[in-house]
Amino acid sequence: MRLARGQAITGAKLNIHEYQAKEIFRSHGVPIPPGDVATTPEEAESIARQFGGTVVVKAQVHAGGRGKAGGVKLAKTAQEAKDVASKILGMKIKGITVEKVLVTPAADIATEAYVGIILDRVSKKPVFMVSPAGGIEIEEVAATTPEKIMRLPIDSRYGLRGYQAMELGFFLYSDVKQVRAAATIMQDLYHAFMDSGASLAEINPLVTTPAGEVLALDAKMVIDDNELARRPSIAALRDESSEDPSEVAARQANLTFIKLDGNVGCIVNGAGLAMATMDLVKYYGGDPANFLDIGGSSNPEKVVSALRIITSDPNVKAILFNIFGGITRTDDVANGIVTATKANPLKVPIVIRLTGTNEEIAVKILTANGFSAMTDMDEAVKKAVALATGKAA
Amino acid sequence: MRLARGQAITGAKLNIHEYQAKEIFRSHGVPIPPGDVATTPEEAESIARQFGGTVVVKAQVHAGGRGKAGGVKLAKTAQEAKDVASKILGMKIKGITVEKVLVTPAADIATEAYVGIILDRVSKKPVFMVSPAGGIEIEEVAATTPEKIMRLPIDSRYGLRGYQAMELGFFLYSDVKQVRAAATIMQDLYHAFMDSGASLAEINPLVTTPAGEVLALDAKMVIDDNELARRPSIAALRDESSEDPSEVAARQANLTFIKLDGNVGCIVNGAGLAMATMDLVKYYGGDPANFLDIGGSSNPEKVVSALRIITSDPNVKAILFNIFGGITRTDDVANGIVTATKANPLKVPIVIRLTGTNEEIAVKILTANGFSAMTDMDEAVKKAVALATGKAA
Amino acid sequence: MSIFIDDNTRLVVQGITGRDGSFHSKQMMEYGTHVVSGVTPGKGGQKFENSVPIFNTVYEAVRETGANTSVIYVPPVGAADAMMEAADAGIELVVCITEGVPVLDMTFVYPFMKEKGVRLLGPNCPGLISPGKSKVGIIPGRICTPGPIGLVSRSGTLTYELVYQMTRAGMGQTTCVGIGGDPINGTNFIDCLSAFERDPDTTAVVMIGEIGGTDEQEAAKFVKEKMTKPVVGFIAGQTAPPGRRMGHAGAIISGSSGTALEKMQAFEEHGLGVAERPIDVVGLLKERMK
Amino acid sequence: MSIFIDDNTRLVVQGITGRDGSFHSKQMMEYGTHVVSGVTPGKGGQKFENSVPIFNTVYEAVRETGANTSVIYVPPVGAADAMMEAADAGIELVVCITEGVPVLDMTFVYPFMKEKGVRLLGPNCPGLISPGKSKVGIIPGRICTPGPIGLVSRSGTLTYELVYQMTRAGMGQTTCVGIGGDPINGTNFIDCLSAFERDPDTTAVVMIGEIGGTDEQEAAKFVKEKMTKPVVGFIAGQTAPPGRRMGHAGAIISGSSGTALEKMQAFEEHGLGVAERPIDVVGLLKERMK
Repeated sequence: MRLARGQAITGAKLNIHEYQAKEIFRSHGVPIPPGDVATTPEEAESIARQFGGTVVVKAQVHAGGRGKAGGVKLAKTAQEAKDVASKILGMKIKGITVEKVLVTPAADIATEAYVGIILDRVSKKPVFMVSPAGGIEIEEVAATTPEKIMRLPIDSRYGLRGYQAMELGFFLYSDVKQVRAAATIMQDLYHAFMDSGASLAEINPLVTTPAGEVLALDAKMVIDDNELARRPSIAALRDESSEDPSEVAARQANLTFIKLDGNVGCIVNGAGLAMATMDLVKYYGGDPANFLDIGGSSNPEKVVSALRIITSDPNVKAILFNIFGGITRTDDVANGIVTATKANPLKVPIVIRLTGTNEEIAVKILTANGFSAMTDMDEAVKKAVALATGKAA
Repeated sequence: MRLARGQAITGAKLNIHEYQAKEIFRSHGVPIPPGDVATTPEEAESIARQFGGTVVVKAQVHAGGRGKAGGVKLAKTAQEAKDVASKILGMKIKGITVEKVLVTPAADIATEAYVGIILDRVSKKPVFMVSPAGGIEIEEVAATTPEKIMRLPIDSRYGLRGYQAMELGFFLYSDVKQVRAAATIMQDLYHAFMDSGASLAEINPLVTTPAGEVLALDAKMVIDDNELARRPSIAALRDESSEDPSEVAARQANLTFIKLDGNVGCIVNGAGLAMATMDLVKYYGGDPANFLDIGGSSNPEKVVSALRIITSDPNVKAILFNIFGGITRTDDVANGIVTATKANPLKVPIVIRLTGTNEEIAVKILTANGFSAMTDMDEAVKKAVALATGKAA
Repeated sequence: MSIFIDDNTRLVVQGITGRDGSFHSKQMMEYGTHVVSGVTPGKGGQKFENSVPIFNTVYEAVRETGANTSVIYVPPVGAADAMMEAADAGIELVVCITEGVPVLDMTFVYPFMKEKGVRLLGPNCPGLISPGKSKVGIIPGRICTPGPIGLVSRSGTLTYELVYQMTRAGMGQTTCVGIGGDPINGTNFIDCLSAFERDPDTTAVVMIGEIGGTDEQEAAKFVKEKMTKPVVGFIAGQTAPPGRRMGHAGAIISGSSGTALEKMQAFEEHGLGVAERPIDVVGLLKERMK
Repeated sequence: MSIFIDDNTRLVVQGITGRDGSFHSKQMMEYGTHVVSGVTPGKGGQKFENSVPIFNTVYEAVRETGANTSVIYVPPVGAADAMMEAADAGIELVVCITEGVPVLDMTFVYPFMKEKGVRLLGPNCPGLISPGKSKVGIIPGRICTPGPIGLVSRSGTLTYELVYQMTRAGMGQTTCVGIGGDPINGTNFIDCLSAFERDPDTTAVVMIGEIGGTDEQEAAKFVKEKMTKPVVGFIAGQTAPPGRRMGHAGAIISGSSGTALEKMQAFEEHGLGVAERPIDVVGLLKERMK
């Protein structure tokens, strides 16, 4: 069975925290045990005391494998909750510092299942993936026991139909009451997914209790960035403290930026050209320090912001501009370079390749300000790599 | 242009009052001036005093042509509102007594348009009908200036799309602000229509004020009876005081019944057979007193209720049963007849035709109780007409 | 021959354990219909009448029993889903008996069926019967007899009445189809007329209409333009008052449109036999089949 | 010859009075494209550049000016509606330039286009150009030159780069098509490849892919099975980290799927020329066109 996740439309969109996803799911009717967020061990203690009994303390970070990393712990008493929280708060999971924990009463668990919806590029539809083997990452189930996953594409014009929800329920349970409860949860989850503009919505695990209840114990949701303009309440869920500061700055400057670990800082217009530029850096023996697309409309300010972000990375040993002017006016880019470097003189060498719209003007501006400009992409990349690695081009 | 109304799926479903429809429209965002319902002239006076200024007093009845019938009046003062209300309350419009009036501030009107949605059987879709010639019945516009009506079928899988709402708006207005306001109202109305399980939703007139605002001054809504089971809040809007008591009784007994003015009471199983029976009564010179379908499952109680309803009509001079037993068991019908006539002996002659399931048992039951039974529909109808009209069969 | 159903029909009954579903399943089995499976969510694994396997979903029923036709006896609120489930599971002919399906639901079901290329009969219909071969739905088998007449109708008991009169007069049927009384249904007169026209065993057709809509008018045009076989028509509702729904959700005269008179005139105009009374159908058939 | 657009293309510009719409409308007009009308709700009756009539709706634009192709420069939130409006109005080819269209919107738009039988290019695409004939979108006209190569790409500026290198090397183009970087788009590689295969003037094709999805892999299979003309491929994103969206909404490696390596291997396997660097495309083309 093909694992839909490989085709899922997810990733660098808006991740929201478990407690936020739970709030959204709950508002759509999904049965979820109560819970509260703590930012200090003391808060965790007081929340645990309010609930009484055993609680679970869970790190709120945008990273899979929290459990394995020690970010999820049981606590039998309020004091224990405080101790556990003090260990989890501040720890790093996949490079991200834990700033918040969710404290929630521990549930008695009879079975654990997985329920998820992803946006699938092959079927061009939201696709349900459910598995009776829950509690572990679905990728693992897909790798080891793919027959335990049911995939069901949903035609959003008709919505999730009742019979489909029942089919999904029957894949998880045999008791018809639990099937019906699960079917209702599928509907609620689907509505949460659609109403939030999500590209992923996940309950893992969906548990049954010894008494036969069906409950969602965890919640995950990823939102399509393109939905945020029309969904301000969802956009407000963004937690910038859990993101890389340089990526936050880039977003605020309307740049598409992804930080990497290399030595050649790349500033390019267009996503495809940016990737091709990075690949060429690698081809010639360098390592790209980032993906950065200044986009189509190239006002000089964007270039200034881009340079500020790139130069703040101490790994960057050379900067490479690769601009193919179509909508982008190369003279705007040239002006941006001049402005930025006047305000903050560069400490690393810069290679500028530009061609296309207003190329002649751009070259004049650059030359007048002591920069040289190239027109060939291949040559420019070779030169930037040589400068970054200290080898002759 | 074909008038969609001729194909509209409307009629003997749940009609709700103007003030109820307005409440629904308002809850979906349609801009509607405030208003309150009065059942006495004094209440009308006090509502008018609260609003201040000129008000409109409008009869709340399920009948078109209220205005022409004198059911809608302006009142410049609270005292005048009281006087007007005392005239309208209790008046009969198309045979229905006015029990309630809606009192609402009078609006300054620059233009009047018509906006409606009907469920159309030909396109099998909800269809918008809009016209800049509002304030009069749309049938009249269709008859005289059909080019002033725009029809737009909506594929409910995709919903009313923004561009369609704009197209409708542009048919009504040229000022783009008013077009956008109207487009938003179309969206709100569409959602009200779909969310209520309506077969008709109408704003007539949709007005513009001299200041350029777009407002809905009247509201009408008809609900598909089949939706009521899953929409209890809509079902609760039914006002039985505004319906014929015999039809209310029939509905409570799960009978489909429509009162007419003839002399032959008809009790039939199946809608098509019931109509054919009525037609045959007419063909042989009688007049059907009603349409009555006892439906498929023929428990004796239904027959008892049917007989009670039919015999309460003083115009009925003969009763005709026409039962073709398929699912319907004819012995059940026979038992019902026996029970009902024992409790309330008939004052008019009865003709019983039955054939099909358990026919032999039915005939035995009837014969044992002094009734005779026929098997031929044509003969039975002839006989019933002869008995009702006093002519020999 | 016959239309839509025959000896190869393998039927799954949706709602087989309900009151109506179980009653009519037995009737169909007695008539000889191949009832291969039933569906009732939660009763998967059980058997109906100790012989017919029950499944939780239509998908399973199709996979396990090769059903190609489904008949639906579920409550109105679940009917839209039942129809779509059947189509989604690969059923070729879906017959929905359920009455009272919300019409707005049908604005989704109808295009779904078209997209899947599935024939839907109903909702709110009595189903169909190919006498001596198969019966799907609720038309009483004993009033029918094999023969050369095709019958298509918007009504239930009125169909029985006419079939009964035909059978008594010695005129058997290839297939009797009830297309249902709802305003939005899956199969219309023209669909059935063209199937009868193609069916070599059908030599004449009876069409039973009623007030509301313009399907009969369009069907009459079709008869004139595309059919070689004689067609006799009857319309119920000459005495129906305008604006009132006569039992069937679709049986309503709106404005001046959809009247019985209008439809009978269309029949006349396009050369169909027009029966004034139900009893006239037999005579007209005999006349036209000479 | 060319694919999708040519001298018969009659273009309506949706969002003609906006910043991007007006800029590119002028560019297209200068290039010689027949820009017959524009649409901006509320500006109906005005003229763009004193010559192109503006309408309130696409329906009017089609009716009044016979437009058969539309290009969309409206903001993301209105783009789904703009695409559907064009299709509904009878446009045959819809080119959506807009970037940032919510993907869920496309789950409605895509089947709508299929139902209407309308070709959609994009969203988030640079459009297409048939050098010397017509240009629809934003590909700079001066970097192209007529010739025998067809080009199809998921990217914008990378396309310009390659077209530029081809033009410099004297290899002109029949049509350059940007299918767009979004995960759900209207036209895919195979659609374009089969059009190029049918186009008598195209003798070789360049296909520019990137990470994410499996369209390139399927296209490679198509090339092997169905195409007679040589195809040279390039994939951007060899250095892209998994799980991050590389600018384009569709450019993301999920798990082990959608990598550049996987795609390049598929090209190799199915006999396509595989360019390691953009500059290699020209050499490979020359080699394969011998």
